[in-house]
Amino acid sequence: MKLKWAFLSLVFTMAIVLTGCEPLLVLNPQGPQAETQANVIWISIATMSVILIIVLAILITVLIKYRASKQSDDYEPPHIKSNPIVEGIIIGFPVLIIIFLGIVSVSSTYKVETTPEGYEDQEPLIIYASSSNWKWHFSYPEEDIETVNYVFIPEDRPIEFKLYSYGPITSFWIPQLAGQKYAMADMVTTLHLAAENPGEYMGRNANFSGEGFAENKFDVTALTQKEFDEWVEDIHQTAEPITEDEFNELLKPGHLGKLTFTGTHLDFSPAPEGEHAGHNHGDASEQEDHSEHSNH
Amino acid sequence: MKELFPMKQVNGFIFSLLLTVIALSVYFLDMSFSVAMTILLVTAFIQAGVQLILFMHAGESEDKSSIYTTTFYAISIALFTVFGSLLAMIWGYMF
Amino acid sequence: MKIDHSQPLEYSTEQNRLNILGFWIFLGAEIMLFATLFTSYFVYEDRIGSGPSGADIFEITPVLIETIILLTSSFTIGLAVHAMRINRTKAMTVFLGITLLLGAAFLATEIYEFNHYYHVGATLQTSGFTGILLTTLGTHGAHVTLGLFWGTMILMQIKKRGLTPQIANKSFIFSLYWHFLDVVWIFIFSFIYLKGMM
Amino acid sequence: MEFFERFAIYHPSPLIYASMVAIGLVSIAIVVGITYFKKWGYLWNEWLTTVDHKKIGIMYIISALLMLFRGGADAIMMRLQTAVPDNSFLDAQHYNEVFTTHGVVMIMFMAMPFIIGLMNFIVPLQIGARDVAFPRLNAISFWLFFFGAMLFNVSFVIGGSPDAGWTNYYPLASNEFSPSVGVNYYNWALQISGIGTLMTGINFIATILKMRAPGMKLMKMPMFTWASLLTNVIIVFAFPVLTIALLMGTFDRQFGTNFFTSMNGGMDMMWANLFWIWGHPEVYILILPAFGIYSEIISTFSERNLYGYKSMVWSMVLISLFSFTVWLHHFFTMGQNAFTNSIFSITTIAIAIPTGIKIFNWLLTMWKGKIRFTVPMLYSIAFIPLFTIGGATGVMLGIASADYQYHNTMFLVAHFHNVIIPGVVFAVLAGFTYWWPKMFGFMLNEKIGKWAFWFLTIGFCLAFFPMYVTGLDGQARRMYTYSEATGFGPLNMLSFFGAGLMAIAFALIVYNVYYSFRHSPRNVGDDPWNARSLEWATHNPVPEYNFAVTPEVKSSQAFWDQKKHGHKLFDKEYEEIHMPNKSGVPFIMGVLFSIFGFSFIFAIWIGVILSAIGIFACMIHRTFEQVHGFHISVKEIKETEEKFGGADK
Repeated sequence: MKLKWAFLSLVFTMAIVLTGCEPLLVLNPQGPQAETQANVIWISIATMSVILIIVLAILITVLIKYRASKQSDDYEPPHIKSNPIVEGIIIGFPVLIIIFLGIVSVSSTYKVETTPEGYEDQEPLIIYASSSNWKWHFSYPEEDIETVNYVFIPEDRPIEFKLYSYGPITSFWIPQLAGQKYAMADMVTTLHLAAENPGEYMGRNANFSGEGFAENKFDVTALTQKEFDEWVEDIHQTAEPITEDEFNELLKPGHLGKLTFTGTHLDFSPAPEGEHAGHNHGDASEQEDHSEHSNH
Repeated sequence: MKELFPMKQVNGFIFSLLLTVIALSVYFLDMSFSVAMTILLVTAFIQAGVQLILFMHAGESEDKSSIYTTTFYAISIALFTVFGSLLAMIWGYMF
Repeated sequence: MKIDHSQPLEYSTEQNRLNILGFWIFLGAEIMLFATLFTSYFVYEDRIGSGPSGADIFEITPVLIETIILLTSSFTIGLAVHAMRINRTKAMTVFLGITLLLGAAFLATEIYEFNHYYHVGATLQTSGFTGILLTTLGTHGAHVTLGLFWGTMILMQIKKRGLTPQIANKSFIFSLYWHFLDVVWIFIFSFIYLKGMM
Repeated sequence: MEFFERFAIYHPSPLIYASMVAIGLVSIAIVVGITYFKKWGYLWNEWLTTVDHKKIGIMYIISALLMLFRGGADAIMMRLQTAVPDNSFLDAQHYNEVFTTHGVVMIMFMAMPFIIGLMNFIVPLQIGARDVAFPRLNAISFWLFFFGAMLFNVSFVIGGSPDAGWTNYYPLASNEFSPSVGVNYYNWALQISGIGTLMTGINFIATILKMRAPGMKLMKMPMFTWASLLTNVIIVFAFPVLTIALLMGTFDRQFGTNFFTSMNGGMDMMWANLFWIWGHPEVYILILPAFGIYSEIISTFSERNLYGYKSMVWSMVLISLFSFTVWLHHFFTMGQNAFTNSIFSITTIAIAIPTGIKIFNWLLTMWKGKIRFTVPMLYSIAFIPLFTIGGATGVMLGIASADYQYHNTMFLVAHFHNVIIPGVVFAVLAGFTYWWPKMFGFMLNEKIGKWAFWFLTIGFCLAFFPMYVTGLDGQARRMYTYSEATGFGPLNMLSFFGAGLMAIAFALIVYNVYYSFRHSPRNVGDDPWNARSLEWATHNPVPEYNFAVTPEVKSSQAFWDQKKHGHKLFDKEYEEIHMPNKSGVPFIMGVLFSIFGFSFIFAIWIGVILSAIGIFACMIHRTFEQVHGFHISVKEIKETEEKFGGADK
């Protein structure tokens, strides 16, 4: 038995050493949304550890104290009726913890679903991110450029990713900047985030979408506003404009490297929002004309 | 012949026809959506109750508590499913 | 088999009482089955794509006929159970027969209605809305069809063996089933047709 | 030729051909073996036509164990493939098929039938009944499940396996993105076995509500019976949702409707919605009976009454209701507003309250007890901390904002295995060991059992705890490979190692059955564990009629009362016992259903029509059939009882 415990603890130390070298992506946030989430994760780990420790403490005490081998042969365990005070504690304790975590959950959920805190006064940069098997297309309507499989964003500015998909449901995820949001074929979802430091971040599709799913990744680079403007300028001078034929070519299943274009595909293949939405639950303003449903 | 048509059943039948006529008023009369839905909800559930208790004899056997519990469970879960799904699929995107 | 004579025939044996309770539980499952269909219907109601909407295709006349037929058949099956309880086998078979005839009339009207939908371009494939409409109506219709076969089997058994506790039990359970289909229809009538037409 | 082409595997590989050959050889070996030993008659008379709840229970358990090895092989393949970065043992398509079938097989054809098998065997004994309420229906349920499972496994050899994940999200599962017949298999295998499960649900609710021994009030039922009752309530209300969802999926794939498409008003999200309205209660269908099993075992081996009986029952009632109100947490990231997510977040974490109460009650049951470390008890003890971890991470996942980070990652995979393996797998293995003497009249070897337990527990920790870490480090689930730069390699290797230990544990369990069958003493008596509830008041193995005399019960620990408080359980004279007839019709219906499903999958309409006619013919046969069962005479009962050394009346 001792051997087994020794083995177990060895393995756990190993695991901790192996992973301890660098912080885990999710717990190493680089933007306010991911930071809120990392904080919530730490709070919940701490709370849950308390429960786990209590349960373990009681369990170990009980196992040590009331082992049959420790007791006399004629010991007959008593019949114990439930005690209202004890019952109150074992009901009240989980209730309190859940109330606490409920508050944490609701407040943080509202927080990550709006413009990041401290950035409310800035105009957000809107980027349309659409997935196709198995690529990501990023369209900057304001800058009038489009990239494939990589995205540059300015730091310290709120970003709104407008997500949708040309195919299966995908999930847009940049662990260090914000949690996921689904991209679907007939509606647009919005992901709010901001990057606080310049740097390169991993982004990927997290929702299984078929054969090429594992490689369905993209790079995110946060630049200063100045560098970002220069980059946009640069593209306008060097890149080719995107055409409808070319875009349809890009949509075909497969993997592509990083590509850059001027113009966006939104002009000829608009995002499924507003009048192009398939889901009739797009905007509240759309309510009156239920019957106007277009397809794409 | 008369014993074949007990008052309880005949009255129940007439009552359910009456409820149908009331429900039909939402088609023939002009009224707001919420009033109409209220009428439909009330008449439909009363109608279901009439069938359940009067015609289906839900409360006559020794198992009536089991039967009522089952029905109650089913209806509450059904309502949660209907409204939860509407929340998840439609209303959850509207505001 | 112990027969308890203080109870109506359909409750008279332990197995009979079990069957009735079991069937009630099955009806609980059926409530969820139709609740799922209604859930889907409400979600798809406005998702008509390029196809017609409910207001475009629903017609009040066949719907009213179906409703009245089904309500009446629910009444007659109730009378059949009543006749069974006062030991009027003949009357019971007559009421059961009328119920089945009304059920057949209902089905005929529904087939007419489906035919109409087909002709105005509302098929299973047209849109999310027409798909779920026809699936919901079709599921109810399939239940009625099954009920017709089941009722016929019971009629044949009564002819062959008379009202034994087993057959009385089956008839009673059939009546529960038939009333339940009526309840479902009331909800279809109110929340699919009337809501769609107003 | 064209007709046969559709049966070809969509995406063949040497691995699949090898397995096909293996499957063929094993099937031939089985047929030849049965013929050689002249066991066809025995098989038909004693097993295929039986309506005895005990035999049906055993058949469920055997099928579940077979499926455990099928799903386990899938699991090992997955862990092997991801053990090192850029591995090429499986390609993407195969990996996708493997994790899809792993999920479906483990949930639908392993965990649930194992649970239902134990329920079948134990519940009628625990309430002192002769059989379930509808024995014939019970047989139909089993055969529908069995042939549903077989149909699913056929996909491996004919036509190709489903590859859209066990959640089968549309539009990925639509014809456009999953063109093989795999998803059709998924639809029909689940549909057929689902109908069987639904009927089991109805059957057991009726049984538990109506067939309890005299004196056994609802609040005096053993905890496993309570758990089973509530589980079946969930089954009855959850499975119709799956029926409709699968029907809509079938229509989409085979009749071109637009339910889950992206055009003409279709809505891909609706599949996720319907799937999880069923899928979340399904999780509780698995875990509630497990809670019941642990309650029985912990109480027995602590030699204490179960602490807080009432709060145990009420917490399960609450769980059964709550389980229907939380499904949206499976798609928090689908873009609903914060208000909607908040509601479902609160309902989700609220389920932790009744579950927490139960954990404390089990701990308090051991308090002042006299704890014996038998194999079932070891599983139960390991369950408590491991399940607490699983539950705790469940609460963490239930917090919507944080879920955006955990969603679809290995963290989630770690969580649900952390709940299902210590929760359900440990429970069924504990129950299997605990009730084994009840089924076969001898004990499983404790020493081998303990080795298996340690391998399983340590293997489990090694296999799944690293996933929490890689999940937080950005490893998405269902990735068939990853690059070395991600740094996931070492931890995934550790997982593979853990999975290997678990495989050894399952091999040991099988060896234990073999070893005990050969070497265990047969004179274990009627009460080898010093147990408490009513099922131990009859003999080991249980005679056909369960109890020679209907017991009279005073509390949830009826047998304990008899042993310690001198309460007379069997205070009546022998009477003739009425038993149901056996029937081959359920088996035939199962076969017909599988033909129906198979034909539908390949759109062979003539097969669909003929098998449907056959199914109706079976039903018509049933309604005209007059069966009165048979009677076991007092003389026969006396003989049987004497063989067991006299009834303790």
